[in-house]
Amino acid sequence: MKFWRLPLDAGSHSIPIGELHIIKDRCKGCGFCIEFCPNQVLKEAPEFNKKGYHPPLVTKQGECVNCNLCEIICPEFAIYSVLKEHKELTAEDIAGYSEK
Amino acid sequence: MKIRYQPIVPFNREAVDRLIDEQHGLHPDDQYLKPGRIPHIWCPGCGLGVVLNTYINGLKMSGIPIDRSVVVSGIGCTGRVAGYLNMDTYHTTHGRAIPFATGISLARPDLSVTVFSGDGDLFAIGGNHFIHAARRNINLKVICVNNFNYGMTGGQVAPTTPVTARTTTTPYGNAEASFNLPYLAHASGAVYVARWTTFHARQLVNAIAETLAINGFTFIEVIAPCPIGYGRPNKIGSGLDEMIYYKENSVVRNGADPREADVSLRGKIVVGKFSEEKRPTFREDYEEKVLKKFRRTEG
Amino acid sequence: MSDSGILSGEFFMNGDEASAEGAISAGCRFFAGYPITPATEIAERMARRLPQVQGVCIQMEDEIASMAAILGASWGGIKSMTATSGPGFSLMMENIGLGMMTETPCVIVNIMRGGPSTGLPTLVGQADVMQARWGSHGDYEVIALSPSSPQEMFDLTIEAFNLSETFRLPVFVLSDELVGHMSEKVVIPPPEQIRLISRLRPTQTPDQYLPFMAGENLVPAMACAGEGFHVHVTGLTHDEQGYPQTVAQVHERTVRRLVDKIRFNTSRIVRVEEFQTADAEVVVVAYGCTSRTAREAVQILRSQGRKVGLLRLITLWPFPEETIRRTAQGIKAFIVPEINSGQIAYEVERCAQGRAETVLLPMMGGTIHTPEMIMEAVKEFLP
Amino acid sequence: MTTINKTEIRLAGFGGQGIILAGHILGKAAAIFEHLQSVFTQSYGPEARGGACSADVIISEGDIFYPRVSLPRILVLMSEEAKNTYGRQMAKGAVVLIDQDLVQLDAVPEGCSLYKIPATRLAEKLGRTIVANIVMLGFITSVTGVVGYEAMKEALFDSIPSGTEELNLKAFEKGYEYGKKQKSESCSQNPE
Repeated sequence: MKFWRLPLDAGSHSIPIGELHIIKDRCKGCGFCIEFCPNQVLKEAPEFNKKGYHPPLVTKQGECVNCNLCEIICPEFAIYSVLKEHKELTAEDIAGYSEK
Repeated sequence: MKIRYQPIVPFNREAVDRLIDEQHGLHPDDQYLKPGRIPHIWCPGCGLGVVLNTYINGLKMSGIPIDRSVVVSGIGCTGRVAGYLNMDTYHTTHGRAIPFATGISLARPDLSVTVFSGDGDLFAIGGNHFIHAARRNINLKVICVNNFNYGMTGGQVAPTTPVTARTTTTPYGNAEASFNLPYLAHASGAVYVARWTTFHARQLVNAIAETLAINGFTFIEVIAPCPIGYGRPNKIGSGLDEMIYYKENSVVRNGADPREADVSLRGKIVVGKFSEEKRPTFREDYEEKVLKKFRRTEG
Repeated sequence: MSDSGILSGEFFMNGDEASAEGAISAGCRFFAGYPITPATEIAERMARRLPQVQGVCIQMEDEIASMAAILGASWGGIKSMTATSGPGFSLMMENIGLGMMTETPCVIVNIMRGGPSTGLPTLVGQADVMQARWGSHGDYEVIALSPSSPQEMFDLTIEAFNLSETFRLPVFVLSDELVGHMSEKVVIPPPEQIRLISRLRPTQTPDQYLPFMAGENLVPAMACAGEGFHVHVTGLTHDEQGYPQTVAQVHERTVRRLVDKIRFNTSRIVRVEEFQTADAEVVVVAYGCTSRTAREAVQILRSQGRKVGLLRLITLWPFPEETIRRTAQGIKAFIVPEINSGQIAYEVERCAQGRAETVLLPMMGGTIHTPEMIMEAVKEFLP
Repeated sequence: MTTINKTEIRLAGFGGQGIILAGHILGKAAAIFEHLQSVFTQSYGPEARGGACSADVIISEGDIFYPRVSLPRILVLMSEEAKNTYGRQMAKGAVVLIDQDLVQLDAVPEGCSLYKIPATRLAEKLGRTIVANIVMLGFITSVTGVVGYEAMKEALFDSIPSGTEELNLKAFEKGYEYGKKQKSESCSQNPE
């Protein structure tokens, strides 16, 4: 589906932007957060943590929408997100989601 | 007889406090966890941490304060849940979490009592207690983490192990039929029956919050990966592979007849909220039909 | 009936009923049980009486559940009890161990019948004495009381609650079918004459409180569910915070305290009744229903001029070692009639340390000794 | 120093006749309303109804230790099976009381005495055979005098469900009068 213009009510919607916090040394490297992040914000860090696992790494800063799925699916309480700001909806965002 | 005791090493609180992870408090949910108890004992890829996490989030959503919450668990990997929560928690004997919790719930009807235990604990050794507590409609929130095997003892057959699945005590494949837990719970009289997998974390948080608001015997089955005891011998792979399997093979059917919710080794997993009904709890009926007869009116 | 629910007055009731009334008088407000002869009358009486005092009585699905439920209720802050007989007592053993390890005050009444297995459901036995002492696995010390009349069923059930609250453990009332089913006059005193003890409560703030840290009396203060202390209670070996620890040092400390809190307080707990032992040359050691027969025998023998006395054990566990040791000096023999193949007799022989001979009069159950059986045994030493 | 003035009583019949209740009332009358000591024990098989059962009561002025009845001085028999099971053992000079329609017994050992009452038939005439035990209690009271009339009546009222007082009292009085009459007849026959 493509939009030919920005929806008229775009001003009343916004995109939450989350800031991810990773407590690296708690991670046991299960990969749940990386796999199930709806925006694929995370990837495996190349380095080991203290326990010898690869914790997640934020690759696309600013693309976390603070859905906090990673937070509730993490078995180790090693990741959480906090709301940083609300971003106004732009034509690019609409286009971006439409492509998905 | 003369007794020569071994010397006693006294309890050293400072030494114990030193064991508290320096990272304790970094996560906003750490206030729900007992200081010094994380990291937990569960394997990488195990689903139990997810269930613990979703329970905390469900509790937050329900608005019930931790001072009014009690968790009782049995023995096994899931039994360890109680030890991590920063509230009144009771880690009882194998299979006996439900009757122990029944005592607490009847003694303190104002408290919210959740029973956390595994499929083996609740349905093999504790099966009788489960059906009777459901029949009586004791006000308990039962969360059964089903990983299809006995994890703590190294992956033996459980009453939930699907036919043909391999465990250390079914080396040629399981020849026994398994329990369909939602059907069993529903037939026994549970007033709320749902099943989710650990992949459905968000639905699970909602379901836990929903049951915490219900007065009665509620049942949530959480299908969870056990990469060591179940995933590996059955060639499903890692915990993550099991999670992906749930994602790809789960069918959400709210209101489905629990009779149709059987789980097989490689089949689809029906998930959803299967039933909810209202009926008086044991305590309510006891109050109304028995205690009221002897209650002195004020003044 | 007073506000406390205590039925003060004189009654003609059986031992089971008296035990239930003792529990109500002690402030017990939760009973969980499963029907079993000859203890059913306790459950029936509790089912009728507890609602009158706004307590809860529940018939569970088995004795395993009953035992678990009374532990739960005790942690809910309520005095709780169950009652059973041999087969049910066997099923309770696992959670009795949990009660010992988690230091949970509660009372278990065992109306002993003939065993092993289903044995003689309606007939008397005294063969669970060692099971009460050692029945659950692992190390712990127990308290077991042995009533010999309905009046004592009342009195000792209250005493059992007081001991369980004082020392924080499940306490046994180890009665038998004869005493349980026998009716006699039972005097229930007015409430102000009944001495009650309640568990020690924490005085610290939740931050400072350590749930299994005991003071000099070795008994920790107990914070119950919903009181804001966030206690973790586990059957695993745990440290003073209640956290599981797989460390030998912690195990040594924890189990030693479970044992020592009873061992070091034995003199406070033990109760025996001595009858004409001062100048006795032979002493009969008996408990429960058997002590009544022994008393009859001793009285007849005394009237014949034979120097015989009776040591009636009111406390079976901890065993009154000191009394036996002291009595053994200067007597010829202990005669131990019991309705089993020999349980307490071994303890008597152990404590006599060879100073006096020990003669066991075993009886496998189903009936009690006659006074003549005991008299014959005494006469071998005092012809 | 041995137990003094001890009276051993055995009531035997079949389960369902109210033998146990009768024994309980007798024990209660002595312990609570006569301020004596009494012990009540029972023996029964596993069946709730029908098997032979006995209720044993010991009444004494002093403490009672050994609780078993060995040779009853008062023996009450209310069924043929009970007679076969419990009817042979009695003390010298025992008093034997039977329900004459249910027990065939014409002779007792020398020195013992026998009293007969159609307790069940009398109860039936009152409308309920289940009060045969209470008829028998009245009979025991007047024949043996082991506890007084008033004490027995008080114990009776203390032990029965409310609403049944009238019937039970009638039954008790019936047995009591029947015994009184027989007692005076036997006294006139055997003046001792």
